[in-house]
Amino acid sequence: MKKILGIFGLLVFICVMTALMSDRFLTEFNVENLIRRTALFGIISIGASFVIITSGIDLSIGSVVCLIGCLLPWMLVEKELGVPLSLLLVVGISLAIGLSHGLLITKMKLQPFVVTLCGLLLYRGITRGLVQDQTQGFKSGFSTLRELSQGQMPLPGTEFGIPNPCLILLVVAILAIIFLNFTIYGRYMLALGRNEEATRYSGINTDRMIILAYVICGMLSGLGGMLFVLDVGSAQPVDFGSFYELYAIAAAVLGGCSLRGGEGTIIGVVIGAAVMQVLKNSITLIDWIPTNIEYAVIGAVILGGVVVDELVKRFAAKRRAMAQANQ
Amino acid sequence: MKKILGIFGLLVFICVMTALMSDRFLTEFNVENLIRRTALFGIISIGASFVIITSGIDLSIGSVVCLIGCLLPWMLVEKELGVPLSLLLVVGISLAIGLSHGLLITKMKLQPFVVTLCGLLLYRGITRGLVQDQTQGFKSGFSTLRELSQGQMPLPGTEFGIPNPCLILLVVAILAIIFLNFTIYGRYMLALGRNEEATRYSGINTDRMIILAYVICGMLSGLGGMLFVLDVGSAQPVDFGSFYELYAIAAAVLGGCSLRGGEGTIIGVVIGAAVMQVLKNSITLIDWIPTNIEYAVIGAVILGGVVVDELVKRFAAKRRAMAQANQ
Amino acid sequence: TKSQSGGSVSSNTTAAGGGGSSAKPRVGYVTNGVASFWVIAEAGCKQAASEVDANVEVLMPAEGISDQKRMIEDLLTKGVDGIAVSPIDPENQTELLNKAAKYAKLITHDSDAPDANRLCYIGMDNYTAGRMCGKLVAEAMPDGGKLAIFIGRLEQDNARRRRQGVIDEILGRSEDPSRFDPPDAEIKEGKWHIVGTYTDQFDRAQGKANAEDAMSRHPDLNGMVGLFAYNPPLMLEALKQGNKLGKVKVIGFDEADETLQGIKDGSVYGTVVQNPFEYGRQSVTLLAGLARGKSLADLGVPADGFVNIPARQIRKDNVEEFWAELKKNLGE
Amino acid sequence: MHAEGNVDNAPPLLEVRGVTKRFAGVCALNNVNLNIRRGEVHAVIGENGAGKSTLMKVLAGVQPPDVGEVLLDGKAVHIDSVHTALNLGISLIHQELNLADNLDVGANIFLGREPRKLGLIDFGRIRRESKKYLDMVALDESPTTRVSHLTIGRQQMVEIAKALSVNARILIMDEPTSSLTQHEAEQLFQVIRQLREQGVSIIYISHRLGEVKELADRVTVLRDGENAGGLDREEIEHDRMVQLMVGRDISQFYARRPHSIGKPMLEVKELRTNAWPHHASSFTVHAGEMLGVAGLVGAGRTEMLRAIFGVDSMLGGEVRVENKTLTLRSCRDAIDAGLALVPEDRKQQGLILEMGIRNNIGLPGLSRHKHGPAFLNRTRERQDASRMIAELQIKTPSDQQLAQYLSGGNQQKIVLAKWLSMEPRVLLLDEPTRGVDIGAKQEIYRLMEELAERGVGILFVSSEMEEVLSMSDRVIVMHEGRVSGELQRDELSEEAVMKLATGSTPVAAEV
Ligand SMILES: Nc1ncnc2c1ncn2[C@@H]1O[C@H](COP(=O)(O)OP(=O)(O)OP(=O)(O)O)[C@@H](O)[C@H]1O
Ligand SMILES: Nc1ncnc2c1ncn2[C@@H]1O[C@H](COP(=O)(O)OP(=O)(O)OP(=O)(O)O)[C@@H](O)[C@H]1O
Ligand SMILES: [Mg+2]
Ligand SMILES: [Mg+2]
Repeated sequence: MKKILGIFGLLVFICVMTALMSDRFLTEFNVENLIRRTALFGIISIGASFVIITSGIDLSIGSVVCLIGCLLPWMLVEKELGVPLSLLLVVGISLAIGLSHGLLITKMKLQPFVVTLCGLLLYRGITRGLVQDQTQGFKSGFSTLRELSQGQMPLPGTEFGIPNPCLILLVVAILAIIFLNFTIYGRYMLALGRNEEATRYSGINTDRMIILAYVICGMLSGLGGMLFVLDVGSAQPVDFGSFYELYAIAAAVLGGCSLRGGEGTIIGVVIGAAVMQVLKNSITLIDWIPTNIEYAVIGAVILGGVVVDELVKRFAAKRRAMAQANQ
Repeated sequence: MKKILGIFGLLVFICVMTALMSDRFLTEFNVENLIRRTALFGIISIGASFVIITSGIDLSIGSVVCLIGCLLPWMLVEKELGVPLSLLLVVGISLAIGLSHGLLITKMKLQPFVVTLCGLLLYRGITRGLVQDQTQGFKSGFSTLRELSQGQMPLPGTEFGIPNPCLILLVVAILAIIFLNFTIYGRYMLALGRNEEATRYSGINTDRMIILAYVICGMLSGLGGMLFVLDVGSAQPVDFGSFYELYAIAAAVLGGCSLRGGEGTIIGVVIGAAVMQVLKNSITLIDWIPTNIEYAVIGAVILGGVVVDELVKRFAAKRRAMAQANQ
Repeated sequence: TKSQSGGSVSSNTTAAGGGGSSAKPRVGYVTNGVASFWVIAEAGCKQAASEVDANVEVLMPAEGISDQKRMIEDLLTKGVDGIAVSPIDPENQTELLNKAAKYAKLITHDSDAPDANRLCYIGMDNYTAGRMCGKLVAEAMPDGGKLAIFIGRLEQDNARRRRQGVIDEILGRSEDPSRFDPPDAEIKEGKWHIVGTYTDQFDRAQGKANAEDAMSRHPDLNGMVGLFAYNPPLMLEALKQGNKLGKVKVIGFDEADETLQGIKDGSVYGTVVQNPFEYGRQSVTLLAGLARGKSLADLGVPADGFVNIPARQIRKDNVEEFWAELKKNLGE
Repeated sequence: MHAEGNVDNAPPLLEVRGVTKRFAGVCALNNVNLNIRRGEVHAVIGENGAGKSTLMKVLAGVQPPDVGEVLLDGKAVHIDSVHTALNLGISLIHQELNLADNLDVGANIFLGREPRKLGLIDFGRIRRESKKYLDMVALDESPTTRVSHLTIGRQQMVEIAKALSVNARILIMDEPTSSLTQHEAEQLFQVIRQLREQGVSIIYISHRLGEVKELADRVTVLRDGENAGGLDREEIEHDRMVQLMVGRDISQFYARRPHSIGKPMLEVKELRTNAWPHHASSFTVHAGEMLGVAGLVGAGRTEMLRAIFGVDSMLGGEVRVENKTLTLRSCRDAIDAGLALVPEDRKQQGLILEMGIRNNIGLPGLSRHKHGPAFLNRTRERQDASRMIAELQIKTPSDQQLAQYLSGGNQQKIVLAKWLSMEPRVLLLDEPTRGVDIGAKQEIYRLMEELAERGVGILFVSSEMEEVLSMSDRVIVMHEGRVSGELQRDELSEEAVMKLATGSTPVAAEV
């Protein structure tokens, strides 16, 4: 709870500051856009956080987004496979990717960083080869399917509607929260992230749990890739989803995941994703911030966030020690 | 030694295969180019390997290459600061970057991944803001300085010349080898990469060693950035050096560095960098490999390399056990 | 599905912007990436903004198509009166562009989206410009020969058309922008031998490596064509290194300083330049006028909605003059 | 020796037949047999590296044997995973702590066996049930406390509670008392006796032969991975156990030779540490003196040593070595002043396990013997290592052997060697014989004594009462971060120490 408080405070702070400096920030249109973007990035960030909780890392998220993002329109438009088969293939590919990462890491004992770095290169390369570097788009078709990303559920009694990706995020997040906190598997992941040996000695098949984490991450990356391309309408193999893994990991870290494993809350991660999207939005909306320093601002905020977090922790520890001593 | 053998074998294999499939591979011109590119990437890879040996990571290498690569021509051409002052500033900036990474990681106890991820965003953002997204180039000037990257030292008695970056790499590599294997500091780094706490208990200022590793990495990234821009002639802040950190880390891993720390040889890392450059070259030279699957090929080769390495290790362990049992 | 939010945006626009022709119009100018080319356009935008008393905001997406979408949405959020976009993937961005057109005056520049509800297109035809470049090639190499093409990416529509124009022109084919020769395939026709098209994904070190590798692979190369602004300088670097400067004909595109210097020195035969400064200037002028309630016809836009800003061929004879003008525009 | 037709004549509950297990480099178990009866406490003893832990890991499904079989109730069972072992009713408390310290106590106790309701974890039941097991080991912690907030000793008790919660038929304890104090250990013994009443079989591993004598019904001795014999209840005597373990006699207590005590070497004045910021300690160690530090787990002894050695910064106070006040910014300052610390956790703090013996021993001395500005003096390093290996009789095939492949006792000797090569003036030892077998223990005592004779001041922390009583010239007892009392050699007794350790309250049910 306390961990979330910090990042939530940061989000509120950024929102308030932006709202003060731009009267356009709180328009329905903008809020809706922000929610949609946060939802898209939130989904892949949740995937990343599962892997991070097991003290792994997944650098291939962006490339999976690229692969699925290009393949979906390719299958639908070029190959005319039809929606059900295409979706099935998307699920199958994401699953296969996650599974192979998990197997290489557990059974071959390769380091997650190395395996997923290869994945990063591999999937983008394969996509480029497969679609011959051509942009893949829906060509104004498949609008029902695209409603998944673009539509919204009207809130009865108001003019406002909840963007569909947000609903999807909500479902994903709730499932993830239940999984992580209320099922044995989530508990196993938390335990093995901190101390794999101890968890194994407790009779838990840790390999299976690690594989599961990578499968979840692969599936959510795939889902993300699908929603991204449905939202944008087309994807270029060479840069679609580029660097998204870093955004996802950064969101997870901002949201309280430790890269040392065993720690993290789903709500924090989603808020972390929101912080980054709101930041980008603020930079565009506030006139006096030049947009080309966008990266610098995001970097500075993440750094500031973790530094303050660390300082607060130290301060709290010191105060606790003092309090104990005075007992 | 054995570790190097594997990667060296891979390099030889790729070279032989390419030479068989393309009669242009072994031309002087091509070999010279390959040596120069390997040298440039080798320098930043050595930097990465120092950090990896202390069980850290530096994701900001590419952004430092961008920063220095853009600032050098900017200072020389736009600001007309003159060569000595500009070089001094380059050194100072690289040093400051490495130093601040090291300080944040040791004194603030932040995770290297997080700190350098922020660096990745920050330095590119700052560069973009500083040069206002303008391409920075030497405008056909500063040819003496550019000789550093483009010139070569003729080998007496032959037509062949050694490209200057190769000489620089040679110096850097020899210094690195001496540092790592023959000085107490190198030993400290290897020790703390394995077990920081025990090293600290042995009276070694591990913080200082970690900071030193990041400073070395920062300096070599800066040197790399300088040589890259001197070679290429101009740099665009938005994409110069993008993803180079991944190439550098991949080269280090291929060359036998373990991301768990405490392991690695400089020669291996340089060979690792060479493997990747030769691969890219081969893909261009061999007609029937489509160039757009380049990433896929590199990813597959790295993955194959680590998988084979692991299998060989297992096989060797098994054989050793068998041999002992038979005694 | 967007009708609800639509209502709110337009109402907000009028509320905040005042809408009337008296206030300073606010204009957004969205590029398709970050490049020096666009920095020149930005200068044009700024100049126009002061000429016609408007506020302009230039946004350059660094992360491709989804970034561009975000920027357009954010501009709409800000309630700008007009937007000029260089769509990255026009064919698939119709919806987004139509949405933008609903809430603001929308024009396209640099690359067109004819299917979307844009009011007009400012720019040139990349295919035609490609053909102009092809003409330069033919002039430079009257006997034909071995030719390599260098380009950043091929998935962009303008890049594809530009390259196709070059190929079609030198091979003397009819005008057909929809033709597409696969990038890896060699083309041998008559006296011409096009060995391939090398892409570098905007990685300059790779761009230079491509030029070097092409020379390794084809030591008897006679000509090199660089179709993105940064390609010709990289080709020159590679040639210098291989001691082939002047022996291989170089034809460029766009106006990198090194390219212009090369033309002066004779190492580059010529280049085709667009006029990004005018793209920016005209876009802003037009949008400001539209915001003040003028019609397209008032503003001198032809009926077909195509404001042609022709490309020019720069050779040794007119390079000095062009360069001076460029410097003046950039305020150097 | 085990007479085959013994008193109770019950068939063995568990039987191990001809188990062999090889690792790269060593044969940890060679054709080992073991049989355990229902409701007995069966001790397995042996020197460091004899293969005790390996045998237990085989039984618990952590490591499959290369050869051999395990029979339960006379039926051959195939224990291929921890899960199988747990299902068969075999539960193992590992030698090393094995807890996920990011989770709470309850979660750790039920890790892998969470009660579920509707597919979700039943938190209420975990809380209730774990309370029961915590009470059993008399640990007054809430099940919802994060494990990382507990001291090592308390974590060990959680580990024991976790093993109890399995309700196993066979409970294996691999050196459960090594990080417990006397008081906690007594508590554990009571639990063990209760379990035995209930018919649970317990396999008990310990280097503390006193405990074995007190608890065990039978003893099996391993030596170099092979059976070295067994003892029945009435045969269990210190000397016989030692005889079987090491093949020669070693007297029960190390006999100190009297020696003279010199000038003050280390003076600690009003030292305050983070653990107990408002409590200060003062004492002096003289040349040639062995000053023992006793106290309950968590009394702040480790913290004090760390502060003296400059690992942690102290909150206040003064440390003087040979009359010079030290400014302690890091361990280096302490080392330069002639201090050396053998830390509590040798694997984490004492050794770099993946490095060779030679490099481990050489590490602190590198900067002292360097060539030129910073070049390694490899000759010196090699000489130091071989001298130390010979002097301390470290058993190793070569000085390049990785530290991780050595037995616990030999590892501890390397840590000692590392510091002895620095020729310290004052030696700080934190639990120097934890997990070390009796032979190695004797050698460590011998080394300590030799050093004292050479005029080194020795300050040693130990939770093992016997050790404190037999080795110290003088004892200070710590309670809640301050020295609660000092005992001269002639005042030393278990009662006196315990009285001070528990804060001068009358010793209640202890001992
Ligand atoms: N995973 C392993 N890999 C290689 N060697 C091992 C491994 N585990 C144990 N060994 C070796 O097997 C032998 C037996 O070790 P084991 O831990 O069983 O001894 P032990 O009797 O428990 O000793 P201690 O009293 O020190 O705990 C030792 O030489 C040890 O170094
Ligand atoms: N790193 C730390 N930060 C804060 N408190 C700590 C830390 N390490 C230990 N403590 C606390 O300091 C107190 C003293 O612990 P310490 O380990 O020094 O005791 P000890 O007497 O040496 O016990 P042991 O016999 O287990 O070594 C305990 O209450 C413990 O919880
Ligand atoms: Mg053991
Ligand atoms: Mg202690």
